[in-house]
Amino acid sequence: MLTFTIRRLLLAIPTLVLISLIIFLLLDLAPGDPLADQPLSIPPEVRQKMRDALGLDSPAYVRYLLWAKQFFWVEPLVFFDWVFGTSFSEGMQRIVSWQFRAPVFDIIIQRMPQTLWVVGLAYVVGVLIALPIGIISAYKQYSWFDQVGTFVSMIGFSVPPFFSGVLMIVIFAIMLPWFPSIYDTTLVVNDFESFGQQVRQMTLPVMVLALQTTAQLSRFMRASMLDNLNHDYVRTARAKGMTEKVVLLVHVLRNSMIPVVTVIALGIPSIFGGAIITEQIFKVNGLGQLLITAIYANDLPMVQTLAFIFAVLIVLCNLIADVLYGLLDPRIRYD
Amino acid sequence: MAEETAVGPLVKVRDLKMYFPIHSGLFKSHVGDIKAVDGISFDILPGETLGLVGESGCGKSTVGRSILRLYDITGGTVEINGNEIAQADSNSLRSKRPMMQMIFQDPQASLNPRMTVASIIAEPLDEHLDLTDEERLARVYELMDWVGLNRAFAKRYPHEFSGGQRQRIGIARALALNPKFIVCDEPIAALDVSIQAQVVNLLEELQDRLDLTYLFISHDLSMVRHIADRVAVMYLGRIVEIASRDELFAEPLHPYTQALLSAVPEPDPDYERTRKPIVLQGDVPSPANPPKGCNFSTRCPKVMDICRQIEPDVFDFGDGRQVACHLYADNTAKTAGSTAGQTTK
Amino acid sequence: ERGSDGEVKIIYWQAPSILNPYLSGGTKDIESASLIVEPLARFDQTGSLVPWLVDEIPTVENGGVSADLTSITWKLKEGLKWSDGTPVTSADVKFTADYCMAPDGGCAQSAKFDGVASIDTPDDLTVVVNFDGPKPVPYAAFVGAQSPIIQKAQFEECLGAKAQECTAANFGPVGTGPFVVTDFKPNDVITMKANENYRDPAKPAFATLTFKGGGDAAAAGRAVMETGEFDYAWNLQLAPDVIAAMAEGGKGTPVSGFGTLVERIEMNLTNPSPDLPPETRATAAEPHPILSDERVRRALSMAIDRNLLVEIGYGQAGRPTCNLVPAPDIFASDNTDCLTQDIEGAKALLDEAGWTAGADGIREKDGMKLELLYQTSTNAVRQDFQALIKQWWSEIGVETELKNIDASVFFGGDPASPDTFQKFYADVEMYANNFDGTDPEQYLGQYTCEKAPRPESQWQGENINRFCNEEYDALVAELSKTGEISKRAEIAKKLNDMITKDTMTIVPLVDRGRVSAHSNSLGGVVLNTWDSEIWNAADWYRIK
Amino acid sequence: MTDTPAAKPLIKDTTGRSQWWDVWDQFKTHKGALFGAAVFLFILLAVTVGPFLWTIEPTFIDIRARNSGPTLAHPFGTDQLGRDILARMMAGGQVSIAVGLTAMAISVLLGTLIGIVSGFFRRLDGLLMGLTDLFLALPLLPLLLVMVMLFRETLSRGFGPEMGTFILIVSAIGITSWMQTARIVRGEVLALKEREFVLAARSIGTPPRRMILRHILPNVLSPIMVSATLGIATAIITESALSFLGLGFPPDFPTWGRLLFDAIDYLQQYPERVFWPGLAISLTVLSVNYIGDGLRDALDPRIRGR
Amino acid sequence: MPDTASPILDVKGLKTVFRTRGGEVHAVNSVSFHLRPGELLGVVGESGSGKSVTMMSLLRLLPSPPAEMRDGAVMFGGQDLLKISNEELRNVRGSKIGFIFQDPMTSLNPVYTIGYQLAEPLRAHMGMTKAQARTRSIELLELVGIPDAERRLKDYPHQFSGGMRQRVMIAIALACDPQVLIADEPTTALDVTIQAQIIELVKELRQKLGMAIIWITHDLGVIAGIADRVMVMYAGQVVEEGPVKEIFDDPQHPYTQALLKTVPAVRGPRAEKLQVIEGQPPILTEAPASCQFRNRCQFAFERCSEENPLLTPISAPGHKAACFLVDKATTPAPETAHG
Ligand SMILES: Nc1ncnc2c1ncn2[C@@H]1O[C@H](COP(=O)(O)OP(=O)(O)OP(=O)(O)O)[C@@H](O)[C@H]1O
Ligand SMILES: Nc1ncnc2c1ncn2[C@@H]1O[C@H](COP(=O)(O)OP(=O)(O)OP(=O)(O)O)[C@@H](O)[C@H]1O
Ligand SMILES: [Mg+2]
Ligand SMILES: [Mg+2]
Repeated sequence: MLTFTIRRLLLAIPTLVLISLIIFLLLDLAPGDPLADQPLSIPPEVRQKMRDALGLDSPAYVRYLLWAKQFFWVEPLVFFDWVFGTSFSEGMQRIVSWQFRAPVFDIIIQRMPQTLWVVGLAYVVGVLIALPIGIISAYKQYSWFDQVGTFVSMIGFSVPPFFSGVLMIVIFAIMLPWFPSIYDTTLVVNDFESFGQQVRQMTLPVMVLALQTTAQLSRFMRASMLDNLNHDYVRTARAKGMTEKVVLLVHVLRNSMIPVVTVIALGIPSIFGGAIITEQIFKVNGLGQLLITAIYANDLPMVQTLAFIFAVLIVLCNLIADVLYGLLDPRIRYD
Repeated sequence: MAEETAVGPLVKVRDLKMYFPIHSGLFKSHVGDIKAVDGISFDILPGETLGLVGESGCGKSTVGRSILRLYDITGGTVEINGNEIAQADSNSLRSKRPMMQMIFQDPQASLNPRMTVASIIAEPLDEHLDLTDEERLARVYELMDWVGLNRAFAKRYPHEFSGGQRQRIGIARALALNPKFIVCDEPIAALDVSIQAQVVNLLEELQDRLDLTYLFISHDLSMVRHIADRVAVMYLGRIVEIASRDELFAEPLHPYTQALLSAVPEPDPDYERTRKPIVLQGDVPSPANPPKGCNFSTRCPKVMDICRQIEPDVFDFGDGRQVACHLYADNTAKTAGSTAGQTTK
Repeated sequence: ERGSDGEVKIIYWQAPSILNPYLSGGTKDIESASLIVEPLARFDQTGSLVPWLVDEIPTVENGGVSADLTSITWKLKEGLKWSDGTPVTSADVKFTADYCMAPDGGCAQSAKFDGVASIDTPDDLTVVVNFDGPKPVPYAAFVGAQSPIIQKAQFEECLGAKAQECTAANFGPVGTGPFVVTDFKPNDVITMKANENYRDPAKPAFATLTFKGGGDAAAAGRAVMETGEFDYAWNLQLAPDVIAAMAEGGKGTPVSGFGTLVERIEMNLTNPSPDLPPETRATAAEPHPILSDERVRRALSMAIDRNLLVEIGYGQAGRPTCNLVPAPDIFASDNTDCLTQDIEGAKALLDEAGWTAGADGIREKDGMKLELLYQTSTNAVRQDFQALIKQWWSEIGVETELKNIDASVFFGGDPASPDTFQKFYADVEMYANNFDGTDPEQYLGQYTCEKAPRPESQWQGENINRFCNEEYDALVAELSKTGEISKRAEIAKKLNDMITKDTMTIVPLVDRGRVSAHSNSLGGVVLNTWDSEIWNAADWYRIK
Repeated sequence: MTDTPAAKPLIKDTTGRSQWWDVWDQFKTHKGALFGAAVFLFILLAVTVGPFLWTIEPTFIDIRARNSGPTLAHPFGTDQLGRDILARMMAGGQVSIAVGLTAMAISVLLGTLIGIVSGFFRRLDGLLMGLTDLFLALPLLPLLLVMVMLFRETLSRGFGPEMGTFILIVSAIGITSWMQTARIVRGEVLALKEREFVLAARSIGTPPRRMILRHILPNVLSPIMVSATLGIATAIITESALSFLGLGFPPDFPTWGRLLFDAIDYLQQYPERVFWPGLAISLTVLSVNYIGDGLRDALDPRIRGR
Repeated sequence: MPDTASPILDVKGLKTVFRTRGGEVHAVNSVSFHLRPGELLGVVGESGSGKSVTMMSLLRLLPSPPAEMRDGAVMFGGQDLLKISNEELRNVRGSKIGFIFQDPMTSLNPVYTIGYQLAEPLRAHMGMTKAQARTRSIELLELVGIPDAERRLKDYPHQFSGGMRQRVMIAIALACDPQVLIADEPTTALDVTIQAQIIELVKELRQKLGMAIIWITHDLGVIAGIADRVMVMYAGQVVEEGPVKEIFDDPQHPYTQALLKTVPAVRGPRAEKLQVIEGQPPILTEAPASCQFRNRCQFAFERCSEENPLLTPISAPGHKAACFLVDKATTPAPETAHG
């Protein structure tokens, strides 16, 4: 398993380098200008000077190599320094955002908490809701519960978050003023009250996001459970005199979870990708919002870095999914 | 069934080896092989049925598939009807496919569930012949008649048939191109007792009618006894004994063959009360890591020291009977080469 | 009393990305920074200059501006302190100029310092700005939210190319304003607290300020007027009925004010046909086959009902206009001809121009159909305008193809993109523009021949229409030399008329005001469209 | 071989009939699918035939009648410019359904192709899975912007602005949403390859191309069907996001997504404006999904026979 | 075995129906039989004749839907297993009646260790602690002849060969010292050599533990070797029943006769052509009202298609057959007397 993991990691390196290059070329080719949001009253000569100051006009390969050096060498050094208090990275140019003139990693780290809280929690909640729904739907196949579950998850698929989000706000923030409509990223949780506040402000976005996760995962879970319920070992367990609970939750569940867990693992990158629309609607201003504003602002270093981190996560989660598969299913040994 | 004329063998297998490589480590280096088939040789005469028996996992299917070049074999030669198969390139191989066909173990799994019977049977026709729709349909009907399938079923799907009928579909497909040689890979193992007899009878009937040559793979010894002219017994990738049917069943020589035969229960309560089967202890060793010396040495009731050291030679008892066992080492006169199985006629 | 009113919360649906106005000219950045750093003088809600960090506005009369108009002398207030407690001196002012004028600094406001030759600091409170020639309007540098004073001590190391790397300073400038930054989360939220060293000991009334960014205008309006979560929402670009409905929420009130922002249709005087080679496409070498005819342009303008546009799109935040320069009053031409829609007149004009109705109702001339491509940036109101105008034009027999382009591409100057507003690969396009401060000289100066975007200039240039008129160019030159205010106004009006009323090169539609909203409990809000909108945050207080 | 009469009930006289009749027979037994088909057919009819019955132009502005609620003249009401919402719903439906179906088809085709090829040919597997990862990681928006920049004008010139945009949008959505399908299909193919009937086909000498078409493809149909039905929903919604970004159809061109998006600002004042497009999208997705369910069963002869 | 011992398991008129989309399948039709303590009852019949469904119905192991037990009683230890509560039934399953399933490859849960699966019934029924269960598990594995039992407890099913998995299944079934063991084709999927091992094992265990066994198989050879009594099933019904010698020496039902002839032998003269039973078993869409074998029977006559023959005692003690042709011992006694 270990060698499998290491081998996959090694194999991933060239893939990732290639991906980074392609992302770069794509972004470079894309139309748009980091100065687009500057007012029209700024004259062209001044714009040109601002552009020069950002180093926009050097040739593409120079910019790519610079980025690659910064990403693969300078930033790790900075991290190393930060952890061990050394100063290897002193004087080195980090990846700097064009919008903020600040190191992109600092901002990414700043954004991480709210994204993880909201999107991550939504994912967890979605998973936690989806699994029981899937299990019950499968166990009681074609019951009303199952039918309703199917219907609701279809709705979950077909209603875009820009609709469900606004609807939630109208219902639960305006008509029934239970929850805030705007997320406060500065809230520090240090006592019970602020914790309550945090819970309240997370409720709506988490609900919107969780609906989608639930819809998808519960279908998966149901299918997987149905598949396993027909296996012979279930009968064996019953013949041993096990209770239905044990049969279902010990024997069938663990087997059914194998494919589902990998699906869950594959969904993890999307947490870090943030939920662009939902974040926007509830002003969560997480990584998704960071990416989308960076794209609108043509902040190439930021977009490039985020997109690449995303690619790394995707590749990693693919690997994690495979490894998990191997861990959960003793029959599979990658050697 | 082979007539006592000087015809050469239809199928000539020499020192066939099929290793499945095991890759492991950081760079997937090649660290060993599963020696599924480890140097076997035999001949099959035209019109003859060679039975191939052995325990599960001993490499029977691999032999069958290697002969038809469904695997890229590791070593050895295969000659069918004078054509070299083992090394042929894909084009010439394709043109030789019609003369050799295969019937599979699991009639359910070997039929595409989304194709109708007619299209399954017609597939080889489409591949190798250029027939009009009518000619093709006529041929399909003819084949269905041969194997005893009602023509009305042509548009049905495999799952609508019973196991025996499905196996008939598989047989019809194998017959479509008028092959000379058919590998039957446990064609009856998945079938019910009463259906087994139907299929075996059909195979025999077709053999007579179409002058077919079979390699009949099975682990059901009583069925092999019924259908085969000669029988080869395999153990862990090697042939341990090959003999004509009657000789083999009357007087098995290799300890493994003896054990195998003694283990077959008879539907006769009186006999069964007294039968003392030779119960082999332990499991078959892994083909990835076969024991030193004789492969059977780990379970052999008659094991001697030499068995654990030296691989036994093949001893020829005449009449095509060969045994690879040290017990017969003093039968010096009968030593053959290191390759077992040639019919020396 | 300072800090007695607790917290005030502001929401901007565009989030500030940096707090240094010299590195970004974006409104969100400038206005958020205006709470922290301040200029020497500001414009008030009427557009007149008010002293801010100085005691009086220097003029020729009071001797602050030299008679030959080549220098201006500012005298700082006494006792001014930076938020870190150190005194504000003339050196800081001079440094500010050095900072922005340093080469490689990429200063967004360097146009403000155009013509500045040198700066002298005879004493700690006196700043003398010398120009390299007569400067009729010397109130650019250090005036308005775009050009605040920054602290020398903080930015000393950030000159030139290093400006980009001074993250700490750019994110938390030391200033003289009512608030200081406690935490800046770029593109998200700024938290501020009252400036201990603010010059008025009683202000600001709020101890802390939260400046939230992001989302959309509707959500911002909702947060102030319906849920009451925020106190102030900026620039509610929403349909008037939507705003009205929100105001019924009862938690807040919309406020509006007018500036110089004009939504207009620009006519392309050159041929954007994709069949032309890229070197000459949409350049002066190829006059527009349809729009070169002034009568067609005029007819298109006549067909538009500007009152309805206002009603639909802006409500109280807009008024119909026929002028490129709608304000200040002395510069605004009295041209109102266009305000009444005249479909019949437009038809007649087109007939006269030789465009006759074809079989399908679309006019044609010499086998060419009167078909126009009408582009704009993506924005709900603009798309409504497009739809309305398309309908009116179809009534006079003009077929219109609509196109909307993402704003970041449309306004992004990427010369490689075919969709920028400068490249103008369309027949007409619509957007809004304004000018800083109160003087339109530079604004009107944009329409001289040499400022037309073209391939040689990498498609840079503000003369989007490729308007070219010697008389106009001459008048622009004259304006730059004229100091007397009434004279200037006269020339400016003439220029305005030339490009709008006379030639219909630019077809102004709506003088767009600003609608913002504040909660009913927030007092002291004075909406200012000439400077930072939240210019007087120091005066804000909580209504008890 | 004899066939006992007792076995007969299974057998329909299948000789004269095309297998599509069997598919239909099975499809009919699936209540959900039948219901889905009826709804979908209704929607299709409404958006295609509807405009002939309800002849108000979807772009016609009747400014005096703006923001009207449901009336006889405007059964669904009008929007902020006084355009008839019923007419816009019908016109929008044509576009949305066309985009949904076509984009889904492209994405499913691509996904299936890549999934099958990478599952079937070991050597291409690594490469194609890398490509899948790449596409998953690519930021969608810049990709679309690049596509629009490079191709919009050429396509507009070749096919007219509307058709050009249609092609552009549909391919943009298609090429950015095939990855999931590819992964699933690849997994299925890897499993199928081990099945004995594939070996049987090889023993016949079937070349890879026909092997795929005849043996692999029909057997991966059901996961493909599932991704396809989900794909329609995503495509309709993505289109709305695109048109909002100005990457889509001309702004006066109604689509369900855009109608929904535009109406959200008016959610409180005129909730019905959100309701209609929302309902239309959901109903379409739902009905397509049920059709997909039914088709999957109907296309599977194993289930069909039961 | 003396006929007098009272049966430990008594099945009367069992009827099981599957409701499927294509209609009902009457898989088991009025099956009655009994099992005496210490006896080994062999059950034979071709595929689909309802052997497994019958046995699974006894313990209500069939998923419902689609399965439905329409009728009948299963008397075990004074209770009717078809009537008792789920809770009581669970106390019978695995502890008093052990079950070995047809396919050793899939009958074990692939993701739990052998040790865990073995310990499960021990802890549930015998209330053992973890440690006790472990000790007992090792004993059990040794009992079924798995070497190095202690170490192998930690292994997963896939690490065992088919024969060993079947032994593990046997160990699980034996775990709580059941009074009855139902073995559903325990050796069909295995090689002859392994089959021989398992048969030896069961013979040995039977001697040691003295439990009653029901052994289902297609293989008449196996039955001949180990069974005391044989029951032949066809189309969901018992067609013949009797002591093993009787059945093999003097089969009464044409189906039994045919079945015995289809099997080729490894010894003795070799037949030129195998006997076949032509045709196919019927599809059981409704409860039988006629002889289900009539279409394949060479002796079929009119009555066969009008009436369903009852299981009738024959002269030899304990031998019964359901055919109109059998030579009856006495006047036809109604079948209801007892199974
Ligand atoms: N594709 C493969 N890759 C690796 N090993 C294989 C492969 N195919 C077969 N083997 C191994 O080769 C050995 C022989 O397998 P084969 O299928 O020929 O046995 P068999 O005698 O046909 O058994 P059975 O009676 O169960 O069909 C087994 O150990 C098997 O695990
Ligand atoms: N879940 C089910 N749904 C419908 N019919 C079923 C189901 N399970 C079994 N049957 C039917 O019940 C009948 C008896 O099946 P059973 O499994 O008892 O046969 P068997 O005698 O055990 O055969 P084998 O020797 O193949 O194990 C068969 O006709 C089968 O088709
Ligand atoms: Mg095999
Ligand atoms: Mg069974």
